Amino acid sequence: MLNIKTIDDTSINERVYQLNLGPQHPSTHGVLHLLLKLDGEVVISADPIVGYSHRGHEKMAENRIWEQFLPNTSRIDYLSGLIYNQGYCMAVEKMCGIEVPERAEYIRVITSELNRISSHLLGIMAFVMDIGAFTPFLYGWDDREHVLDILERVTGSRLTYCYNRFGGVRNDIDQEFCDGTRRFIDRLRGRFKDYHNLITENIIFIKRTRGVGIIPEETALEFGVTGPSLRGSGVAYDVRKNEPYSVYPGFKFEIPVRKEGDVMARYQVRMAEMEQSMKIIEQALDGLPQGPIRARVPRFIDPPAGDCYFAFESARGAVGYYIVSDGTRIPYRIKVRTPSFSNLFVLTRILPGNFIADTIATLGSIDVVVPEIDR
Amino acid sequence: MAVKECSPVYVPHAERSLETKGSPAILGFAVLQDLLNLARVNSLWPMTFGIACCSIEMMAAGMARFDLDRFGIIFRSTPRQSDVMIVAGTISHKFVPTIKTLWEQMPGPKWVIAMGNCAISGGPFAYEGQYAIVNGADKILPVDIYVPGCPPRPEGLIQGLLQLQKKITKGTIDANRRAEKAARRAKK
Amino acid sequence: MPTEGQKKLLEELKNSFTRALPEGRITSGDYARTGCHLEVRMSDAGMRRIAREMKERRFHLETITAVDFPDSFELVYLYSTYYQDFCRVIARILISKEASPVSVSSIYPGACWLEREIYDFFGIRFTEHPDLRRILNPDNADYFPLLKTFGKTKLTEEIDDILC
Amino acid sequence: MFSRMLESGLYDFFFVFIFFIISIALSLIMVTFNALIGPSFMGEKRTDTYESGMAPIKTAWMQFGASYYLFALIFLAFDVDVLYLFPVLLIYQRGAGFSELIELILFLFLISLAVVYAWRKGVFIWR
Repeated sequence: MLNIKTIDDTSINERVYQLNLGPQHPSTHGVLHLLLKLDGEVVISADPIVGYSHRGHEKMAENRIWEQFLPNTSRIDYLSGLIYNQGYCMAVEKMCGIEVPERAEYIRVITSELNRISSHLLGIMAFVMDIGAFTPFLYGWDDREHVLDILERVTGSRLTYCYNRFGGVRNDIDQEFCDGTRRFIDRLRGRFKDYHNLITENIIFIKRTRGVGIIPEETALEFGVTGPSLRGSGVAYDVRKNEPYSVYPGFKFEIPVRKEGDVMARYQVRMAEMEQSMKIIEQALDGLPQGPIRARVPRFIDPPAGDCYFAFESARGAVGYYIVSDGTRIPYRIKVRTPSFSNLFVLTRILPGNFIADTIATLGSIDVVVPEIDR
Repeated sequence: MAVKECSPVYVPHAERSLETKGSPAILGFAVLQDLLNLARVNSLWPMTFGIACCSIEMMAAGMARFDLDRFGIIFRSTPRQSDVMIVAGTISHKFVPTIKTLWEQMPGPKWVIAMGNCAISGGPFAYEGQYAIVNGADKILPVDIYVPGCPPRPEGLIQGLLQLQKKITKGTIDANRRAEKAARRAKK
Repeated sequence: MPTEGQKKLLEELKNSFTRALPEGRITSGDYARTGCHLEVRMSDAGMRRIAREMKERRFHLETITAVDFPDSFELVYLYSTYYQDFCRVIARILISKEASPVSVSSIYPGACWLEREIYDFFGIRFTEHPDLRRILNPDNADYFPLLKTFGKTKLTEEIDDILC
Repeated sequence: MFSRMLESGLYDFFFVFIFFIISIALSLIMVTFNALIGPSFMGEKRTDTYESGMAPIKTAWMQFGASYYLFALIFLAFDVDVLYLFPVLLIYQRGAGFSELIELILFLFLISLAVVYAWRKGVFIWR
């Protein structure tokens, strides 16, 4: 019994079909709704509809004291939770002028870089699974479980960390953590050969990603795209290098940049970035100083009135905390500038004219985490 | 602008939770249903429906180390082929109609697992003036199993799924096993 | 410790702004505490001129945000550069509660979503905006959540149970 | 009735008839058994087309590109190709010599000429 609704003739001769690449879709990595206008296979226009996992982080910040907003930070972008923790703590320390001991800075950098590797592992492998290769997803997760074990020993949680405190970190890292990290890094370097054989030299992957979803440098500038999506288009902008914070100036690492700006370029930038993160971790482990891991900080801090903007680099791009404080224990306004918000909006400019299959590939290469857009 | 008192608990329409207008099987005598439950239990196909942080732990449970495949649990992406809806993450107001559509589009015997504190009671985002989320999946769905944690560890999710299996077979598997053990002990 | 490239760029910016915005107050913010090299405080009209100026100098619009003060809104525009001598400019505009500022999405298309979010949270309507509708809250929502008068914030009642 | 059918050469078709009956019976049993023993949940959105959780905006009964039709044709060419391989199995029973293989390859080559022709005409390039 086919229930043919009344077919009004206007819909017959119009060739444009509207498809909901909707909230519940295997390739949207969360609840992202892409409203596509299609002419057969070709996308005419794409309108991302967001807000399906909007939880009101910024409203919560306005009725909590400064310390209580810490768990929220790692739930904004749960794949780089430690990086967001570090960013929030450094923003408030900058306002209050709290001095963080050297060892705490090193521990923060080590844990953030480990978190960046685990985030890239998931981002790349989920993107490759969207294109159709399921085995790398299993390999990637296997490596990621190792990182989660190492971080769990110190921070206590696997995904939504709350490890940093104002003035330092919560627990100290011991020799076992350092050896575990070194063993993991040697193992991951060996695994990179498998990934390159499995993905980079795979003819199907190359055909699906070469020359697809190109973000020209000019469009990236207009839309405020940051992170690996921008570095794939030829602009060497990495907050750790351009606007150094914490102890990053002390390490030698390069920013991987590619010129083509297509989906393959973004993938290669992320893979090269993992190697840079490993280099940073090794240098940080070698130069790990002894000393306290937390400065003497009063139990409730109240930063002086005024505002401050602190930018740092998460796995997806440049994140920024714009904090307005009125001198009391409760923040007046915390605005989180998240990279995926601008990275996703670029899709409306680069998707029209591609096929649907390329839309899935481009969306995966932008590596979007939806609660980071919806906050 | 008057202070709008936003109700802490979001109650959609009249009925509190979506009553599933389900009719029991026509030929539904007990032994046949138990037999069928055994078959259903060993191939629970959940729908990939990750909303937020818990979706990553759900994926971790599906991957190599915690491997859901050994329980016959394969993630299906369409509601048409899935039996279990694992609500993994925070339910926002904007998402409620979609969840109800997906729930109604799932066929046959179906169950709900509320994974994570957000799906149980709003979790870390439930407070007095919260305007954006529904405090718990049981406000809109008939939830069978609650898996606490923020996010729960993959082992927690696996225990939730095993608990669901026990609930489906109404403990007949365990009951039989206990009965046999008691019989053997009595014989000794 | 600004590099000489930054100092040169800052000088250039400062005098180009003073030429372009006679009525705006341009002060150089101390980067160590507020994270911005140059602070521009001006009236509503100068906003697009600043945006056009920034576009020529290849700055990118990092974010637009609004802060709800008891008597007025403050729109904050943050521009920064991608290139070697890093520099961040913060432009602040004080507007009244009922004002509707002009949208900069004609110069920076990326601002379209940022302004939609500000409308969604504060109810500030931007004129000349391609499609101003809610972005994060449900479309039929009739509240603007981030206003200080909405829901439970410090201004509505003294939150002492949190401070224990 | 059975003996008369034997002489009149319908014997072979007897098996086809049985095969036909079994297939119909099987599908009928499966459908009815399923309807009998399974519980049914009829929500009001149950019969809507599934479009990742949202209500479909327009009906899919509309004009669509001719390229879809051409792709279907090419699939048909290969499908017939595979269909003819079934009787080939019978030949292999007699003598799996080298000549049968040559015949098979020749046959496949002739069939695939259709696909090569379509390829040259540019059917696979989406317009």
